[in-house]
Amino acid sequence: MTATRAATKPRAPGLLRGSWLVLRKDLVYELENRETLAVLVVFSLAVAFVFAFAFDLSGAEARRFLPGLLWMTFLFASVLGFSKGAALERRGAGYLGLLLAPIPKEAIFLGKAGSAFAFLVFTQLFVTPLFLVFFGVKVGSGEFGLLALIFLLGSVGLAAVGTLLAQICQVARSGDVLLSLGYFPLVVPVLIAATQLSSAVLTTQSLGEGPWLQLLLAFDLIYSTAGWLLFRYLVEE
Amino acid sequence: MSTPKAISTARAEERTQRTRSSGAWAIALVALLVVTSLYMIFLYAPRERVMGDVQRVFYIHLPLAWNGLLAFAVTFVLSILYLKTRRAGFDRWAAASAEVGLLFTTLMLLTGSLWARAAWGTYWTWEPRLTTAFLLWLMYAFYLLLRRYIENKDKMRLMAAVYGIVAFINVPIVFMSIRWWRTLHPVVLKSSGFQMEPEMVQTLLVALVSFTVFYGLLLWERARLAQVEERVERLRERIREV
Amino acid sequence: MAYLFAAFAVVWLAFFAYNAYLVRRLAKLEREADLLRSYLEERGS
Amino acid sequence: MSTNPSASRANGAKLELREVAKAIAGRRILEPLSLVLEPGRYLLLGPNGAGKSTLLKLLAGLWRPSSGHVLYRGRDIYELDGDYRREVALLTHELGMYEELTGLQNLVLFGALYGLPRPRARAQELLERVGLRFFAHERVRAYSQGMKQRLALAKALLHRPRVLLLDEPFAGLDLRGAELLQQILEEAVSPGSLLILTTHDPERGFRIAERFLYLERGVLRAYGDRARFDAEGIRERLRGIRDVGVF
Repeated sequence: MTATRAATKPRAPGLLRGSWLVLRKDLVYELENRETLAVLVVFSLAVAFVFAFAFDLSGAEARRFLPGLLWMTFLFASVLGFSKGAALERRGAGYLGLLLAPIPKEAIFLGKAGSAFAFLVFTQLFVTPLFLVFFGVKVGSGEFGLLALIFLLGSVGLAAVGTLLAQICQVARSGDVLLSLGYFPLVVPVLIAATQLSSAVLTTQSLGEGPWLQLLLAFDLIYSTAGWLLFRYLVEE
Repeated sequence: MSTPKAISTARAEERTQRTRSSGAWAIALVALLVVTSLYMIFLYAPRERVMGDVQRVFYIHLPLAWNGLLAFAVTFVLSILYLKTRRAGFDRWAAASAEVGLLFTTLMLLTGSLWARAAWGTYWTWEPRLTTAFLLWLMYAFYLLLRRYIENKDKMRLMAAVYGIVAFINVPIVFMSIRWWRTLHPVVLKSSGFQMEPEMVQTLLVALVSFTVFYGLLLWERARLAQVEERVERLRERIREV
Repeated sequence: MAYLFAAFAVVWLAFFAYNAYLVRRLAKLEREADLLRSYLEERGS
Repeated sequence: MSTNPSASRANGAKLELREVAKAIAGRRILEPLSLVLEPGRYLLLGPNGAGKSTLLKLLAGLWRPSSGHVLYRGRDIYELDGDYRREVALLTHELGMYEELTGLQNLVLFGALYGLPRPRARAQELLERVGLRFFAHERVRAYSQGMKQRLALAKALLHRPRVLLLDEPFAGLDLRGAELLQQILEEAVSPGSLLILTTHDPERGFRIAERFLYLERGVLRAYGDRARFDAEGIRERLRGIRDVGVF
């Protein structure tokens, strides 16, 4: 009885499954086309090159400046990632399909933010070793763990804000330009907290003092909630 | 045949007259407030011992800052109301408030910068409040820019409302983070270390009230302008359809 | 003292200019609205 | 409890509009409209800009009405939310899929999004049905317009919708494609479901639909069966307009 009914009317995917499907779609898409990753890799290389020339750094100095340079790179790379992610939905009107599907609107937000997060983490995995090598900075395994924690927490906040803002800007004329204009002022707290924490790790091998970790956590929480609550207004017609 | 036109002309005249008479009241009120606050700022309030006359900038600087924040808070509340009700009026007032708030913030940055030059010898310092104000300015400039770059009016209102909410949420976070950032560094400059005498407090209060009234008036004017803009737009639309 | 004067001048000038801008635009738009309305009424009658 | 087949007519896909109106950016596209759509097949007719596509998007729950409510089996579709959306399909001129993925990948993705137990098998079955079997592993970007149309049709039928909304399904299809579409619709539309399609070709439309709705400037001017259509002289009204139209 129940089996036949389940066969005729399948249950619609819930929030988690819906988000996962949206996220997986972006990952499959990327594996097929490697559009965003290619852009991110080339961009990071170019930036590393420019920085190496602009700031002739070595030794302790390099340690001091590295966090700032890293986070600047992540920030610019993430903007590229967000506008790519939004463009993907625009072409062929993929969003239309997602909006018609019986998944909660919040699942679209979570899925898109999730894929933005994944791209950020990839960028960090690629860029950080590159910069460490280019600027001759050595990092121990303890430091590495702490840095990974900071990077992950920072990426959550950036992904939440970026996904929300990319959605706002994609209906506007020259949305990509607008996106970067609106994005930077909003993520200043992440930039400050993450660079502070990263410098603390590189100079003292600890997270240091100050409320930075809490700030980062609060930012992540506030913007994930805001995105969660506000996203449905952004996809509505 | 000519009756509807006559009625509408009469109505228009009545409207302009009403605007004009309320405008006269407003001008009288503003004049009164300006004179009173100028008198109090320059003659009533005593000269500050350490900083001298330059401290008097404070009496306009603080009200400007306060009203800038108030204006953005109003935008925040109206944006929420717009999302809840979808009444175009809320959006119109939200946008008007953001524009006036941006003007106040701009002036606050300018006066603050002049004060900084006189008191500390530099036009700009990355002091927490200044930096926060600067970011505030960037965010609301973006808010107004966004509104111009979205063609579809319904979409534009939704997007602007969401951004109006997100931007205001960011204000306390930005402020706290910058304060922590700066206080963890050696403190070079310390602001507002002077004693407030009763006359100073009274002057500040009067100035605060005056600027809040100015804010209200400018907001009202701006919102009215937006309303007339929309009306003209609708009329054009009707003519296009004929 | 010069800075004090500059600060006050900037603020009042800006207020005045913004206000003048609003009033001028409002008058222009009101005129245009009346014009469009009378045009519509003529067409309608 | 109420899923036994004999009650399918009474329990069919009934849509009800209550004073539904839509304005976009202050322009009224659809005037307040009240209407009951019993299960069956409807032809939605009207000149360009009459509000046909808007009406379909409102019925699909894609656009929110400016005022009024759309009810599905007596409940507001926004209350039902996902429960309604998995019963409905909308086919428009927009693809609603990802051009850089293959046809199969797209269908599997959307099958999963609609909660199908075995999306892959169902996707292959439909690709076969719409004649895209040999293009399953090709990216949609490389498809011709007609093939995209057929893929969109396959996507619309994936989850066996009970409310099927088709906006100009014949546009861009060649004769063979049109015949195939007609055939597929014959099979796909089970008793108790609701089909609404817009078209500029009432002849072809009436081979599928039994009733019609005629919209003009956002107002429902006429509705009824085939005989009513002839009596109202709508064909003549449409013909005059069709010549200036895009199609």
